[in-house]
Amino acid sequence: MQTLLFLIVFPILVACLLLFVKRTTLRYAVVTLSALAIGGASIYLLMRYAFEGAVYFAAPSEAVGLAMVIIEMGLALFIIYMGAKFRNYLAILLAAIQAVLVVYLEMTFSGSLHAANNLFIDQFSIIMALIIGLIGSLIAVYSVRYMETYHRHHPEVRDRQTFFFFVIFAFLAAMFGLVFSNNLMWIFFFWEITTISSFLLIGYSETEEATKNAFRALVMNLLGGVAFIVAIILLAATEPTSGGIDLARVLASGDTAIVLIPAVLIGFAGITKAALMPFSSWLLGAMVAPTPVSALLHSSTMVKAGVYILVRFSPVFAGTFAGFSIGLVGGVTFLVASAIAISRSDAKSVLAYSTIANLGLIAACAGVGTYMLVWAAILLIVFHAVAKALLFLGTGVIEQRTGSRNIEDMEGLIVRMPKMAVMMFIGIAGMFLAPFGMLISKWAAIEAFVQVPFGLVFIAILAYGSAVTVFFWAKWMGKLVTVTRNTERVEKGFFKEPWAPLYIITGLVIAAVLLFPVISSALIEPYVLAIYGVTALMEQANVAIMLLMMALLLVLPVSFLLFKRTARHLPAYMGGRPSTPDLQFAGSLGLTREAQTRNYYLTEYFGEAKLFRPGAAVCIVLILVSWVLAGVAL
Amino acid sequence: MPERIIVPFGPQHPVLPEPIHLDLVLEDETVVEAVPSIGYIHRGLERLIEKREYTEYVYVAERICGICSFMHALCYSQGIEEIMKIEVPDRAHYLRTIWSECSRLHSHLLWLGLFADSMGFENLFMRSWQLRESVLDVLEDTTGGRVIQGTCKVGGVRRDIGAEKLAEMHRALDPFEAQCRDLGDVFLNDETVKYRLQGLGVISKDEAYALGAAGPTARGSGVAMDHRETGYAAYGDLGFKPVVETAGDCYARCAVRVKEVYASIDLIRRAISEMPEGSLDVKVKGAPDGEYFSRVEQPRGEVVHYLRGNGTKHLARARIRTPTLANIPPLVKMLPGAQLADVPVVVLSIDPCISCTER
Amino acid sequence: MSTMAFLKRSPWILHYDASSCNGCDIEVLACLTPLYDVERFGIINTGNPKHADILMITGGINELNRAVVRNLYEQMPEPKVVVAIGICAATGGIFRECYNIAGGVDKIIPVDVYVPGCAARPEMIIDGVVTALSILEEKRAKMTGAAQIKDDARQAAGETT
Amino acid sequence: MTVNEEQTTIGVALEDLTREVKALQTDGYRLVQIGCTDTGGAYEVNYSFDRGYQYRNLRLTVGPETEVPSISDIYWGAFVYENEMHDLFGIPVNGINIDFKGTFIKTAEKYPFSVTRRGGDQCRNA
Amino acid sequence: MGIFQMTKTVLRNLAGGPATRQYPAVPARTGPLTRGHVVFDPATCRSCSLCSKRCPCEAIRLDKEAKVWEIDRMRCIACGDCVESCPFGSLAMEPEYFSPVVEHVVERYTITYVKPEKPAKKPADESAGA
Amino acid sequence: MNWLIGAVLFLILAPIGGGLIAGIDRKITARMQGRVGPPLLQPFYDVGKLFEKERAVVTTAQNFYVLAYLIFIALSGALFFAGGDLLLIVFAFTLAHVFLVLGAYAVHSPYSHIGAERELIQVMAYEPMIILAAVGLYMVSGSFYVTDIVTTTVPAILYLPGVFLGFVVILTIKLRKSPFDISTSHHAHQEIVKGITTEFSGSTLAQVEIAHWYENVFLLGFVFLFFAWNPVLGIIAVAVTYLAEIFVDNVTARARWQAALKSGWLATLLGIVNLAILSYMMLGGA
Ligand code: SF4
Ligand code: SF4
Ligand code: SF4
Ligand code: SF4
Ligand code: SF4
Ligand code: SF4
Ligand code: SF4
Ligand code: SF4
Repeated sequence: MQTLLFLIVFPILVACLLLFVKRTTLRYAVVTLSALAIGGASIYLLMRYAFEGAVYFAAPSEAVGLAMVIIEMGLALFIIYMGAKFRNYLAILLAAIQAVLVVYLEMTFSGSLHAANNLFIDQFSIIMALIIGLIGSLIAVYSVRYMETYHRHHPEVRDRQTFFFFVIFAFLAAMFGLVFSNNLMWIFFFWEITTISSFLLIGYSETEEATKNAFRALVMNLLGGVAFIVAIILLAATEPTSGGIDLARVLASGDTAIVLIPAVLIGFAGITKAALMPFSSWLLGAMVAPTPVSALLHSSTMVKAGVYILVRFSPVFAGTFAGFSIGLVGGVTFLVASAIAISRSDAKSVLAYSTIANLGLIAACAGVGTYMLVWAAILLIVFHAVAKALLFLGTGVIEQRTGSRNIEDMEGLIVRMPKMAVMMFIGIAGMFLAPFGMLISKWAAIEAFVQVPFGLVFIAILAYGSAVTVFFWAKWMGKLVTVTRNTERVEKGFFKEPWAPLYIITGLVIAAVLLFPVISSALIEPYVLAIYGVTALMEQANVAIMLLMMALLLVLPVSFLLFKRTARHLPAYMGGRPSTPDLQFAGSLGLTREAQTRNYYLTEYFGEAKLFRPGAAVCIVLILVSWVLAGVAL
Repeated sequence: MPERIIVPFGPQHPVLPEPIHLDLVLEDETVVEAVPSIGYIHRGLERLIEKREYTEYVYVAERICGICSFMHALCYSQGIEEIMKIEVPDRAHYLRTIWSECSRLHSHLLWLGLFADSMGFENLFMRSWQLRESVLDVLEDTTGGRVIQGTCKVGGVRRDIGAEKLAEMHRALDPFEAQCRDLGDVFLNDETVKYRLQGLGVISKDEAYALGAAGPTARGSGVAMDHRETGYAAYGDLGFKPVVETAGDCYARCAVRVKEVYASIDLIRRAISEMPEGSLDVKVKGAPDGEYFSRVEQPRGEVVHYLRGNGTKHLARARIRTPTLANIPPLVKMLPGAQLADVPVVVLSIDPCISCTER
Repeated sequence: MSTMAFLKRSPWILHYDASSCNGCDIEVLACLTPLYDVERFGIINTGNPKHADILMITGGINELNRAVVRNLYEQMPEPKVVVAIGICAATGGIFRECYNIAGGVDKIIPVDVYVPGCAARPEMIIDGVVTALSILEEKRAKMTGAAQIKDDARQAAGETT
Repeated sequence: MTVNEEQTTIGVALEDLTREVKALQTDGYRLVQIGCTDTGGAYEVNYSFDRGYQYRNLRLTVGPETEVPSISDIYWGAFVYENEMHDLFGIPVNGINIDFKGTFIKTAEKYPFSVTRRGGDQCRNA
Repeated sequence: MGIFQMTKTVLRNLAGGPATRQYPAVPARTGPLTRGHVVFDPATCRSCSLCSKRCPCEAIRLDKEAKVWEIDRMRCIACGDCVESCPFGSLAMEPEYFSPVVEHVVERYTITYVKPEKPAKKPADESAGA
Repeated sequence: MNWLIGAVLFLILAPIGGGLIAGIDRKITARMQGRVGPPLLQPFYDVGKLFEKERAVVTTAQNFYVLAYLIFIALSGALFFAGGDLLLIVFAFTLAHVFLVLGAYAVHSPYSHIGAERELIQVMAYEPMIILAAVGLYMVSGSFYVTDIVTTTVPAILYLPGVFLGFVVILTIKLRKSPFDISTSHHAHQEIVKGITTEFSGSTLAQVEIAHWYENVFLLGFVFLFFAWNPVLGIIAVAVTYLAEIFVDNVTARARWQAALKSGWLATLLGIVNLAILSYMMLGGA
C-alpha cells in the first residue's frame, strides 16, 4: 500500500520540485534520481505483489474525494478559460457538461459514493505499473537532453521546460493512480488528468498547428470523459446503496445486462482515449509534440489507459454482441490504420498509425474478451509499449542528429549511425517479426479467434492486417540496412545521456522476448485464471522453437566475420552505365543524375484520403450499434 | 506523398535487345518522367559514301539494320535508279516485293516475340520466333542469307527464285498462315495479353499525325498511311490497302502488326501467282547525278533515303531517316503515366529499331 | 577441388549490343528459341552481368559503348569469357572505317573467342560458346589454382610463425 | 488506288523559315524529316513535309556558324532532327523544346559532318 | 473469350515433340545459295586483283609481286562479290560457315598458278569455245 | 522422435527433391514451348557452377541476409515436416522472406530495390491466404499441428475447395510463376532485370536457389495437407497442382503488381467465403 501511494504521490512531489529547477544538469540529476526511485519502486511492486493475486486497500476517501472534485472543477475552469482564449467553444461546452455532470453526481449520490476499497493491485496493474514505472521514467530521463536540444533547434519556441517536466511527472502520477484505483470516480479523475496533460504537452510549442491539434485531442478525449461520467452516474443510479462505483464489484457483478450499458459507455471512453477510429485523428495531430511526449503519452502509456480500461471490462463484454461490435471497432481500426501506415513516409506518422492499429487490435481482443484473447491483449500491451517507446525515442535521436524524420532520409542509417540503426532494427523487428512479441500475440489472437463464434471476421482482419503490417515495417527496416557509400558517420558527437535509456529499452525488447514465457506464467496467466477460471498456455514446444529462432537471430550476425575477407566488391548494376559509388550516372539530356531508391507508398490504394472516411464511417456505425445492442440486452 | 525513384533504364537491359537508355523517374511504379537518350549504335555509316562506290554502298545500306536489311537495300537502290533513270525489269520488281514481304513477316514475327517477351509471356515469344524461322528458311534458300540477304542491287536483283521453289513457297503459305492466325489469336484475344495492352500508351490520331509518327505506330492510331500505296516495286500491280486500327493504344499497334502479317502472306501469295518472266537486272553504267528522296514502307514505317549524287562514283550525301527516329517523339509522349512494368511494353510498341535510327 | 566442372554445363550468357546492325543480335536471340534451344546446353540468357559467365558482344564498339562494355565486363564475376559475335565485333566489319566505331571488341576488353560472319548464324554462335567453354574451364582451373597457391602460402606463413 | 508520289523542293530564306513551316502545318502537312547536306562551305537543310504522299521540301541554305531557329514549337517532334543537326553538323539550333545539348548522338569526332572537317581526314585503324 | 488462348499451342507442342534442330548432332541447315565462306583456289588465280577491288570490306589483299593472296576472315562479310567478280573461277562460296576462332585469322595463300607457256591467244580461244 | 526424423529428412532430401522438381519443371516448360530443354539435372549444375564462381559482392552484408533467408526457409520447412504448428511455420516463413528483402535493400541498387518492393507487395498479397489456409485446416482437423492435420481422416479438400483454390492462386506467386513473377523470375527478360536477386552472384545466388528448392518442397507439402486423408491421392494432387502451375506459367503474360495484389487478396476472400460457409455449417450442425 505504501508503495502504491509512493508511486502516486512521489511523482507529484518531483513534478512540483522540477517547477523550480532551471539548470539542465541539475534537472538531469533530479529526473534521473526520481526515475531510479520510481523504477525501483515498480520493480519492488512486482516482487511484492506478483504472487498475491488481487489485493485491495481501503484508502482514505472522504478528503481525497473532495479534493478531487475541487481539482476537477479547477481543471474545467481552466479548459473553459483556454477554450475562450482560443475560441474553441466545443471544448467549453464539453468541459461545462462534464462539470455539471460531476456536480450532479456529487449532489445526488453524495452519501453513497463509496467504494469499499479505493486502491487495489493485481497482476494486470503490476504490468501496467511496470510499463509506466520503467518505460515512463526512462523516457523522462531521455527527455532532459532531448528538450535541451529541441530548444536549440527551435529558438522560436518559448522555453517552458520546467512546466514541461512538471506535466510529465504529474502525468506519471496520474497513470499510476489510474491503474491502481478501484474507485471509478478516482479512475475518472486520473483519466481527466491524463487528458489535460496530453492537451498541455501537444500544445507545448504554442504554434497555431500545435494549439489546433491540442484542442482536437482535448475535445475528443472530453467526449470520452462525458461518456465515462455518464456511465458512472448510471452505475451509481442502478445500485445507489452499495456504490456502484467499485470497480471490482462492477466487474464481478453477475448481472451483465445492467452493467453492460455503463461498460459500453466506458468502452467508448476507452475508444476515444485509445484513438481508435473515428477518433484516430487526434493521435496523428499529437505528433506535433516533442518526440518524448509522443513516446510517453501517445504510444506507450497514456493511450494504453484506453485499452487498459477496455481489457478491465472485457469480462463484461465477453460473449455479448455489444462487446463484439466494440471489438470490431478495434478490428476495423487495426486493418485501416495499418493500411494507411503504408502510405506514410514520416516516421512519426507511421509510428502513430501503427500505434492506432495495435491499440485497435488490443481493443478487438478486449471487446470479444475470451480468456485467450485477454491473455493476448495484455501481451500486446507489454510488447507494444517497449518496442514503440524504443522506436519513438530512436526517431527522436535520428531527427535531432540528421535533421529529418522522414523514413527515406534514414537510408543508409546502418552506415551513418550504426548503433542507432541496430536499435531501430530491433524495435521494428519487435513490431512484426517472429519470434518477437507482437507476432506472438497476433498468433495467439488468431488461435483464440478461431474458437469464437463469428471469429472468422477477426481472422480475416488479422490475416489482411498483418500482411499489410509486414509491408510498411519491412520497407522501413530495409531503408535502415541499406548500405550506402560515401556517406559520413554522424553518430558521434551526440549527447551521451540519451543513449542509456535507449540501450535499456533495447535490452527490454530483447528481454521481453526471451522472458516472455516467464512474464506470461508469472503475471498474465494468473490474472486470466483469476478472472476466467481458465487460462491460456503456450505450447512448450513452440516456446522452445521461438527461443531457438531468437537464438539463431542473435548468433547469425557472427557469420559476418566469415564473409569479411574473401569477396571482391563490385559496383551496383546500373544498366551497364558507368556510375560513381554513390550511384551518380550520366543521364539523358547531358544531366548527371543520381539513382534514387525510394520506397513505395501505394497512395492510390492505401492513402489516408482513400481509407480514412470509410473506416471512420464503419467505426461510427459499429459504436452506435454497440450502444443499441447494449440497450437491447437490457 | 509518393517519393521519386530514379532508375537508369538501359543501355544494357534484358528486355530491350538494343541499347537505348531512359532515365526513369517513378512514383511508386508510375512513370512521371522518362527521357530517352540514344547514341549507342551511332556508327556514322552515312559517311561511308566517301569510301564506297555507290554500287558497293548497297552492302552498307543493308547493314543499316539486320532486320529489315532488304528494305534498306531496296530503298537505296530505288533511289539511285530514280536518279539515274534506270528501268528495272518487272520480274525484279516482283522478286523485290516477295523479299520485302518476307522481311516484313520475319520482322513482325520477331517483334511479336519480343513484345510477348516484354509482357513476360515467354511461351508466346518462343512460338513467334519458331514461326519466324520458317520465313528465315525461305529467305536463306532464296537469297543465301538468313538476316542479311544481299540480293538487292542497283538495277535489279542478283538472284532469281526458280519456278519450283516458287511453287513450294506457295504451297507452304496456307499452313503457315494457319499457324500465324493461331498465333495472332493469342495476341488479339488472350485476356492476360489484353489486360496488359489495352488502354496503354494511348496516342490519338491527331497527335500521332502531328508528331510525325510512322508505320504501325501511326496506323494504330487511325492514320491510314502506308507507302506501299504509292505503288513502288510490284505493289502498284498487286494492289494494296493499309491496315488501320483506331484505338491508338499498344493493343491497336499490336493488332496492326498481326493483321499485317496476314496481309503480307496474302501479298506474297499473289506476287507468286502473278510473277512475270523476264530478266533480273539491267546493266548500270555511269554515276548518279542528282538528288532524290527515296521512300519505302518498312515494317516499322516509312524510311527515307535522301541520296545525292555528284556525277562521281561516290555519292555526295546519303541521309537516312528511319521510322524509329520519327516514332521517338510519340514514344516520349506515351511513357509518362505508364507503370514501370509497362515501360518495356510501351517502348517496344513503337517497335524501336535503334540500329537504323542512329545509323 | 579442381575436379568439379559444373561451369561447363551451365554457362550463363549476357548479351550486349555494342552498336551492331541487329543482324547478329537477333541471331543471338534466335539461339534461345525452339529451333536452336541453347538451353539444351544449360545456357541461360541472364541479362545481368552479375550472373553471367559469358559476355557476348555484337557490333563494333562505338564511342558511347566503350564505357558500357567495360562496365559490364568488370561487373561479371570470375571466371568469365568474352565472345565477339559477328565480324563487326571482331574488327568493326564493314563499319570499320566509320568515325564512331572503335573497331572490334578487343580494342576495349580482352576477347576469347571470335565468331565471324555477317550475320553470324545461330549454329556458329553455338559453336562459339562451345569453344568458349573450354577457355572458361581453363580460367576456372587457373583461378582455383591461384586460390590454392594463396592458401598454401597462407598456411606456410602460419606454420612458420 | 495507287497514289502518285510527287516531290517538290522550294528554297526558303532563314527569316521566312518559321512562317513557311507554320503555313505548311496549317495546310495539314506532317514533318517527315530534317536533314542537312554539306555542300562544301555551306549547309543545305532540308525540311521535308508530306501530306497524302505529296512530298514537299523547304530548302534552307546556311553558312557553318549560322544559328537556325527551332521549329519544335510548331512540330513538337522536330527535336530529334534538330538535336541531330547540332550533334553531327555543329549547326546551332535555337530554342529546341527538348535540347540534349550535344548529347543526343555522342561522336568520337566533334561534328563529323561539319564543313571544317574536310582535309583532316585521318585514318585511325591502321 | 480467351483466358487460356495459348492452350492450343501448348498442347500441340507437348504432343508434337520439340521442334529443335539438334545442332551439333545434326549438321546445320544450309541451302544451295547459303553464303558461308569464301574458298580460294591458288592454282587458278591469275592475280588480276579484281576481287580485292570489289570487296566492300577490304578483306582481300593481293600482293602481285610476292604472289600472295590473303583473306581476312575477321573482315569478310561473305557478300560474295569477289566470287562474282573473279573472271577465272578461282573463288567459290561454300555454304559451311567459318568456325569460331580464338584469335584473328588471316588466311594467306601463295598463288601457284603458272602462266601456261602457250601464246597469249590461246585462253581467248578457249573461252570462246566454251 | 518422429518429428526429428521428419525435420532431418526434410533438411537432407528437400534440396534434392526441390532441384529435381525444378529440373522437371524446366524440362516440361521447354516441351510446352516446343523445345528440347535442359538436362534434368541442370538445376544442380547451375548451383554447382555458382559455387565455383568467384565471390563478388556489392556489400558484404548481402551474404548475411541471404544466409539468414536460407536458414529460416529451411527452418520453416523443417518445422513443417516435423509436424509443427502451422501458424508458427507461416511466421517463420515470412521472417525468411523479410531477410531476403533486406538483403536486396542492403545492396543499394535500383533494380534490387524495386525487386525488394515488389517482393514485399507479393508478401502482402499471399500472406493472408496462407494464414487463412492454416485456419481452414484447423477448422477441419481441429488442430494447427501438421502432425494432427496429416493424421486426420477428414477429407479436407471437400470442405475447403475455396481455400484450396485460393491457395493455388497464391502458389503461383510463391513459385514465382507467370503471371505473378513480378519480383524476380526464372525467365531472363524482366523489366527489372533480375529484380530482387539482381545483385546476388556466385554462391550467394546459389543459396537463394537452394532456398527456393526448400521452399517449393514445403509449399507442395502444404498442398498435400488438403489431401492428407488419402496419401496416394495427395501425391497425385500435388503433381497435378504443380503441372497446372507450369501450364499457367506458359499461357499467361506477366501481370502488374496491382493485379498480383488484387488476385492474392481476392483469392483470400474466396477462402473467407469458403470458411464462412463452413463455420455456418458447423454451427448449424452443432
Ligand atoms: S527500321 Fe529497324 S529493322 Fe528496319 S532497318 Fe531500321 S533498324 Fe532495321
Ligand atoms: S558486317 Fe558482320 S559484323 Fe558487321 S554487322 Fe554485319 S554481320 Fe555483324
Ligand atoms: S556482323 Fe553483320 S549482321 Fe552482325 S551486326 Fe555486324 S553488320 Fe550486322
Ligand atoms: S578513322 Fe577515318 S579514315 Fe580511318 S577508317 Fe575510320 S573513317 Fe576511315
Ligand atoms: S583499313 Fe587501313 S587503309 Fe583502310 S582506313 Fe583503315 S587503316 Fe586506313
Ligand atoms: S579491298 Fe579495300 S583497299 Fe582494296 S580495292 Fe577494295 S576497298 Fe580498296
Ligand atoms: S565475300 Fe564479300 S566481303 Fe568476303 S571477301 Fe568476298 S567480297 Fe569481300
Ligand atoms: S581470285 Fe580471281 S579475282 Fe581475285 S585476284 Fe585471283 S583471279 Fe583475280
